[in-house]
Amino acid sequence: MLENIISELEKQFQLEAVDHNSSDLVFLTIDRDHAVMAIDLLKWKFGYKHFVLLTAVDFLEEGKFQLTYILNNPDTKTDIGVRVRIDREDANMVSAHHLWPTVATYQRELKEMFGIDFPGSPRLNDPFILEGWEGTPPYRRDFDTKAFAASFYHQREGRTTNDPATYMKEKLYPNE
Amino acid sequence: MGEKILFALISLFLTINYGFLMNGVIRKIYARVGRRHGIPFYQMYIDLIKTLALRTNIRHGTMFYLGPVFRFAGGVGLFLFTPVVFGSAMFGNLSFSGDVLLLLSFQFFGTLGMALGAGESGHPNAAIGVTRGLAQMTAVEVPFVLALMGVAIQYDSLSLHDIVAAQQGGIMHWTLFTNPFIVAAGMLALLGSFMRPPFDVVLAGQEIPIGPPTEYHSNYMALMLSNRAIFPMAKAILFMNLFFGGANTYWEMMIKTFAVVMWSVFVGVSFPRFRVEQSIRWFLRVPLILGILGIVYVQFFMS
Amino acid sequence: MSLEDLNKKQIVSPDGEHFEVDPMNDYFCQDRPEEVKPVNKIVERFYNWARSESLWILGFGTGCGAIEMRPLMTPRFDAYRFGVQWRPTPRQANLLIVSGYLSTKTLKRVIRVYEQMQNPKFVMGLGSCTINGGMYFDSYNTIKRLDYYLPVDVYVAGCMPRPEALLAGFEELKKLIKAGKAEGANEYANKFDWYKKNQKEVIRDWDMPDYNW
Amino acid sequence: MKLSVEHIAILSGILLMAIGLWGILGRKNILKMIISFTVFDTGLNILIVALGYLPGRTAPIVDGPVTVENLSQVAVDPVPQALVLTAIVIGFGVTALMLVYALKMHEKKKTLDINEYTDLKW
Amino acid sequence: MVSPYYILTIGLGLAFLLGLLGKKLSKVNIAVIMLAMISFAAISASWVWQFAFGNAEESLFFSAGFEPPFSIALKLGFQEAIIAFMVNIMGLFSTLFLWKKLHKENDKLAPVLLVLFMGLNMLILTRDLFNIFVFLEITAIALGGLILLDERKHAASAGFKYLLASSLISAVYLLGAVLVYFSTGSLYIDDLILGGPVAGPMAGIAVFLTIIAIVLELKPFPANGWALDVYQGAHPAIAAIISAGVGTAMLFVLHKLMIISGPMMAQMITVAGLLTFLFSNWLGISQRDSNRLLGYSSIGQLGLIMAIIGMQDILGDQFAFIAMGILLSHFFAKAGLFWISGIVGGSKLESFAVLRSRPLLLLMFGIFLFALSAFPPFPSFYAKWDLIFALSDAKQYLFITLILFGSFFEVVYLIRWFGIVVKNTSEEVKEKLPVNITQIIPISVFAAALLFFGYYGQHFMNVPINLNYIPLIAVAALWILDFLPTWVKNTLLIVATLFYGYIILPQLHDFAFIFAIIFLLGAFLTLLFGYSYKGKRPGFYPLVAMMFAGLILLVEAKDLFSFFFAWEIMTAGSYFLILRGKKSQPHAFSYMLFSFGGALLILAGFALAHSVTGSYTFDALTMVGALSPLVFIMLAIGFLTKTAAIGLHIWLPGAHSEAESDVSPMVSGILLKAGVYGLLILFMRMGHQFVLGLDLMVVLSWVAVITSIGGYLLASVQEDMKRLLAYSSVGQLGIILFGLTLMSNLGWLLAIAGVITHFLNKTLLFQAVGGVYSRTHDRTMYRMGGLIHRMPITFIFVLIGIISMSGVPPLVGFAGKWLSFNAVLSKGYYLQGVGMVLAGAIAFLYLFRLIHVPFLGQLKDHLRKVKEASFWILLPQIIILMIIMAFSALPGVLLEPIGSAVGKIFPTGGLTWQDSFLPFGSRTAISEYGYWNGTYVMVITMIIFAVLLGFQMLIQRRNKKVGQFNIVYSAERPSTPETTHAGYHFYAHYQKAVGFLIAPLATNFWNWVSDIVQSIANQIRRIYNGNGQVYLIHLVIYFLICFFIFNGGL
Repeated sequence: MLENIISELEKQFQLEAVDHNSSDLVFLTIDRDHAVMAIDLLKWKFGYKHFVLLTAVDFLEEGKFQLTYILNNPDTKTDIGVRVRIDREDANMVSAHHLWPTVATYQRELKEMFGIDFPGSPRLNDPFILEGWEGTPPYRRDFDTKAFAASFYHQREGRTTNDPATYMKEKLYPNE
Repeated sequence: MGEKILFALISLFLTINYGFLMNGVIRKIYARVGRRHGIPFYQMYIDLIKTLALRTNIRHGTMFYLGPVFRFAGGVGLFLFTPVVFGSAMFGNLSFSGDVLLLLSFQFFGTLGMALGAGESGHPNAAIGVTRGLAQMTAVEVPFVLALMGVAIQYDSLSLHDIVAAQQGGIMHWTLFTNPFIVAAGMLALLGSFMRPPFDVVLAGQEIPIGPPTEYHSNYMALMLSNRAIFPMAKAILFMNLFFGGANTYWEMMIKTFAVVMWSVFVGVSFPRFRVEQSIRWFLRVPLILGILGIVYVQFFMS
Repeated sequence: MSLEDLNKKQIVSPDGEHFEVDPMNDYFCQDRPEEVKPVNKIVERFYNWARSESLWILGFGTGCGAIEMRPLMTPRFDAYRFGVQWRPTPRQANLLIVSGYLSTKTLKRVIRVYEQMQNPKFVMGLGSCTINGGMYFDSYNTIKRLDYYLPVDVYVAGCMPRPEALLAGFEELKKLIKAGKAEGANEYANKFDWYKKNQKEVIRDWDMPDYNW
Repeated sequence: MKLSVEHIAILSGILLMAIGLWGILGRKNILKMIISFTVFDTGLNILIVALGYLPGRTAPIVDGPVTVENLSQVAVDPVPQALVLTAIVIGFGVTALMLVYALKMHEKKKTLDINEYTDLKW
Repeated sequence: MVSPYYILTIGLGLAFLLGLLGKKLSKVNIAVIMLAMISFAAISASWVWQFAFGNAEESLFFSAGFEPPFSIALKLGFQEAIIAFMVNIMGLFSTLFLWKKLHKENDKLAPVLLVLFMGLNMLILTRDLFNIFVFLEITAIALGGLILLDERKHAASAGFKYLLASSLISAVYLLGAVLVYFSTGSLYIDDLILGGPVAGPMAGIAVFLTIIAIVLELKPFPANGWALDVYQGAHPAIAAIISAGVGTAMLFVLHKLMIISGPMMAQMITVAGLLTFLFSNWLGISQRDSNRLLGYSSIGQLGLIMAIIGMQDILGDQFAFIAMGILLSHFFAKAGLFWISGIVGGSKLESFAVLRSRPLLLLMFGIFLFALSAFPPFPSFYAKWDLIFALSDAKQYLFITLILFGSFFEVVYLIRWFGIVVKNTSEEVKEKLPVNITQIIPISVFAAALLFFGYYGQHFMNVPINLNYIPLIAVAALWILDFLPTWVKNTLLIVATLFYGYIILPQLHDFAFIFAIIFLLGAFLTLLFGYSYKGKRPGFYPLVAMMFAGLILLVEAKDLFSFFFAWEIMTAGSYFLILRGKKSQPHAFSYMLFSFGGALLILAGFALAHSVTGSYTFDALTMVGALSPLVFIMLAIGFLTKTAAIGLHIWLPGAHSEAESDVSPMVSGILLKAGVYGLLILFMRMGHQFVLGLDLMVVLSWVAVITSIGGYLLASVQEDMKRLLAYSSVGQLGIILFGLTLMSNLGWLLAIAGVITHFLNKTLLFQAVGGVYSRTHDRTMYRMGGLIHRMPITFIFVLIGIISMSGVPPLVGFAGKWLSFNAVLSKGYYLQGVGMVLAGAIAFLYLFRLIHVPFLGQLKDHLRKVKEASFWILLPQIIILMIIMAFSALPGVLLEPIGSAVGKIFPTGGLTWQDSFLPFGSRTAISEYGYWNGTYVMVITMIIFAVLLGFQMLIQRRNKKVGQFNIVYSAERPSTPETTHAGYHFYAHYQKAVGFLIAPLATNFWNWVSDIVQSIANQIRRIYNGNGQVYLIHLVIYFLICFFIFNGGL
């Protein structure tokens, strides 16, 4: 079943990778410009009409963000994940909000947390979770949250940090 | 007249305290049903002092400021126009003989004032609560008035004094036994007017926290708490006089009103909440039919 | 609800007159809070007793600690015994429990709610997060100590503190109130500028008046 | 009954009227309708004269044997004939006016079909 | 006396002369024809003068000394003189109107015109059957020529159809005339009369043929398609001649011939006329072309007069008055309307909107339309009254029904037309309509003539007339003074009102007194509001004066006629007033329809009552006997349309809400009381009536209950505050009606007190809302909010208004509640009583909405700079407020006088009043069931309130006024006032619960009725398919049907 869909897709798009996760879940990697077209096709032709989620992973070392769109076909009970790797420096992606209105919300989140731009997506720049955030988006791996917290918030003096393993050992088995 | 005023004040003082204690007891009963200990029975007094003790308050405008005053004045007025104890100079209050219609209409004095005050706060929940209350009231009125009318026809009077007088002479002379239909209609209407579950959608604590009084606090709150002590008492006294033979002593009044209020409490602890349209439809079914039955009964079997 | 709401607006009146509406000044009361001193010592002691015996909590859960407040109403713990009751609106409540970690976004709401409560008002910090950030010590989005932003009367430590601990906290608070030491509201009014400075340092999109009456 | 002159006249008058009426109500061409009208009128006139005819009498013209004195005995009733004369004159006028109308109407629409002139209705 | 032969000579001679003169001397031509027309008019005027004021006697003229049938026999009597005068006046003014046209094409038009009027004159005067034929043909040819000479697009085909039809008809006539001659030996009508009824089978057919031909000439339905086309296709001035001139002459010919017809023929004419009247008015409803519409109307009117001629035996003495009354109205109005149509030029109803640029012309247009609709003070009003009464006396109920329906349909299209012309928003009037003096003069003269005959006509009525003209003179005076600025006129009217009240009030007693006070005080209070308007408000004050004149005449009326007269004056005045609103046209129209329908029912009811008792006083109603349930139902429905009982209420919300701010309180607070007054008179006289053992009062009491519940429910779902108040009026009137139906002392006390409190409350609220509107220019409540901060005084007024209205003690509204309960109990209408209480509870819904949504809640941005309403708006409200407070404190002041008036009708079961210990003469009302002392309740409530307020002020420490957004908003901040204000769809949950009760059943029903009426009309008028031949077939079929009916065939 999924094989048929993959072969159908291969005729039209260049699939960079096909990862069979299980019998009902497969991840396809497609290039940036064609991914949304493929999703469009999956939705209207192959019945993947339920949009499960859109998420991003920061591959700092490779200079890439990997976006993953997970689609579900409720009739065949199969899922297809569409992966797209986009450039980290000029992070932007074709918006898919026209396929499902909810996509816009995911895109807002990615914009706020990763700084990935989706031109044309509605209310993209409205605050989503953070209100009034400035600077590096917090989910980027080059953002140092500890240093930020230490400098930005008023800290209570006298807080110490212990390694849990050694600390618990000392506490529970002081004799050993 | 001076004596009368003095007596009325004494009566008001006693009854308002009784109301506070009763409210405490009601809370206690709610707690016991939930297998809790609940607040102390005197907690209402502490709450009252605390609300009075708040150091600041705000106002949204003149109507907002006057709303609770209207509310409490409505409660006190309703009480003062009601004869509490049959034939008693002490507890006859400021009524001549208690015209039921005056009481029926005077209920809305406070309600209206409060609704306007809440409205001026500019809080949407206040307006929503008021609309719910008014909508439900239109339905509650019908069986209640049917019951009232049944009583008036049966005793040929609208004066509470006469109505009670006609019920003297033993428990079997009470309207409860002479015309159970209208009493049933009236007591079901009472559930609606006491705003306990299942008819408490007006306040709806979790949904439109908490409806009309959302913006009220400190001394406004104190007035409203006091009103909550006197207003249900006045209504309970009205029902007692209409259906349960009135009272010959203050003690009798306390017991009977307690029973009347407890009826709403017992229903209240056992039921979840109706939506507005559900409660409206409910009142326009069973209680309405009972009320009409009562009127028919009065007209064709009693005269 | 966004910052744009507070931009000045050009409005045309029904008669065709043009005028400007400044939401911040026109919709909100701009006054600062004032300290309100007790009137009379003896009366105040009586009042304080009443306040301590009638703690009305605002039903507002800011973090995971809110889950520990529910059992307080159950037969097992039954906080009502101690005169502790829940109110749905800050106007009527006089005790604010900040239940656990507080993100900057929630902090804004907590400040607003706190300021809407009326003068003798008390704050209870619940859980380690309100004391020193707790397990969120390195979070980019939660505050690390509550008392820089609101005058806290009592902290209840733990992660999470159990309901018993909360009950103990109430008892502690009652003692403070009875002793006349729980004057958080007046302290807030007195050190208003300091609190505001701290608040505005972490809330970068300040979109409300300085004091929410 | 013998078919006398007056009967023939009456019948032919009625026949002409019937033909005229048929033409008026049945023909679509305006000119034919006008002609039918004249036929109808003629029939009517014949009918009137025939009805006024008294057998054996002469025309009511005071000339020769007919004098003013014996007019009522010798001549037929002059009134119907006078009426018919007037009616013929008037009929002439009407027919003329109708023809002018036909002309005008034709100028406007270039047709003489009565069915085409139904712009005003309802 | 001038011999009529001069007319013949002048006409023919000058016509030939004109033909000879030709084109060359056009100036002379016009002078000649004008002279001729003037001489016609002068000659006939001299006859009328001599008959009316001299001692002229009827005289006969025979041409050339011969006796008929050899001569042209003319008879000149008073009738002939008048009709000839009318026709000649028509000729004169037509010529004047056509002045310009004549100037252009005189050589053709002028002689034809001259011949036409000569022919008409002769038609009227001649007594010879054959001459009638000759002149019929002459007029037909002349008319045909006139139509042809006009270069309009469809004139030729229309004229041809006309010619076809008239030729056929005259052939029939000729045959008939000749047959008459053969069977009787004479053509002279008077010989035929002298010879008695024409005998013999041949003679019967002969008479039938002659008369049916004239009937056909008068365009009976449905054989009248040709005439409609002529009206539409011909030049309006020629159409005017056909309608007013030729029509009048033909009617007179018919009248002349009636003497030779038998009763059967007369009945046939009557039926034919009435059917024509009914159907052509009915078909007129869906007509959109102005000239054709006028054609339908003309045919209808001619049909009515034809029927009247047919009924002359039934009508007896009043025949001449009735026929002339309707004929004159038709004559002047139709000619005037066709002329106006000629000036306007367009043929769509909407194109008459250009008249707005010429107020005088518009006024005359209105006069013509209302004269046709039989409104007072036009002759048709008096004639129709007499007609209906005479028919009722003769028990011709079917005829009455036909006439009433026909009149109603007529009003439908006439008033709709008026509304479109006055208030059509789609049609913008840009430039002034060009008119010239020769066109204006005829129209103005005819309009003035209508008014003159309106005044003059009533003296011939069969009714003792005792109308009070003083208020009407005030109306006329205000028309004349209309150029003055508003404040002057306002002051004048107020002074006039007060002065009139000073004169009239001492003469009135009991209910009339109470209602007069309401009307006069109402006029005063609502007029005070008028000072807030700037500019001239052209036309406003005469109309206000007209409405109040109607109202005050209503209470002054002592007999049926004065009552009905006042009723119609008031209806017309209020219609115009409502029509002044910006978008009120459709609503004013439906108001007029319901009012007029109701008025017709009232008229019929009065006529029925009169036919039994023969009396014209109100007491006639008490002795109607077996017919009384019917009379009761008709009158009750008639009055209930005014009080907007449920089912008949659909006009009210729109009419009251779309009217101007100061008109709304007039029509809502005051005008509705006229209906109540009518009901009061009805109930007082007729009391309980039974149909099939069912007490109609019980039925009405249920109607009242449903009305008030329905009105209040509908009020509670409105978004528009004036609409809300309007629906509230529906409900309140239901309560008043309920009080009346109780037919007991307390019930009537309730009703009258309700009338007064409703007047006060509704005037107060409408004025307050008007004040809000004057500042916000908006009536939609949810778009406002928080106005208490900007308009606190208005807020207080609304507050007092709603508390008083909702019946919450201590204000006076509680009196109504208390009385209603007591009255219900003592009467035993328990279930209705519960309905009333339900209504009272629902009243809280809309009243709270009215005060909450605009005044409380969030102040909207665009209202931040709104100012308090102006002083002149507030002043009347202050007065009302003081009255309400006074009545609240001392309800005895209000109730005791009413009680004494009611006590005269229901001596038992009233309130007793007991002195109390309180000051200011406060007294306690004691009923059978309970007691009430307003002062006591008020004083105690105020003391409690004051004490508690003092307490609150004492214990608070820091009280801070905060901003509108300083609210608890679930820890959030409101973003805009609009999204924070709860106001739209306020009682959504309530609608969910009981919404099925307010399904628009009544509206749907009336829409359905109107659809049915219109679609039937549309279907029927398809028979006029425009084909001349088909029209001829109609004629033949009509002829045949009549023939068979007449000869007992079929």
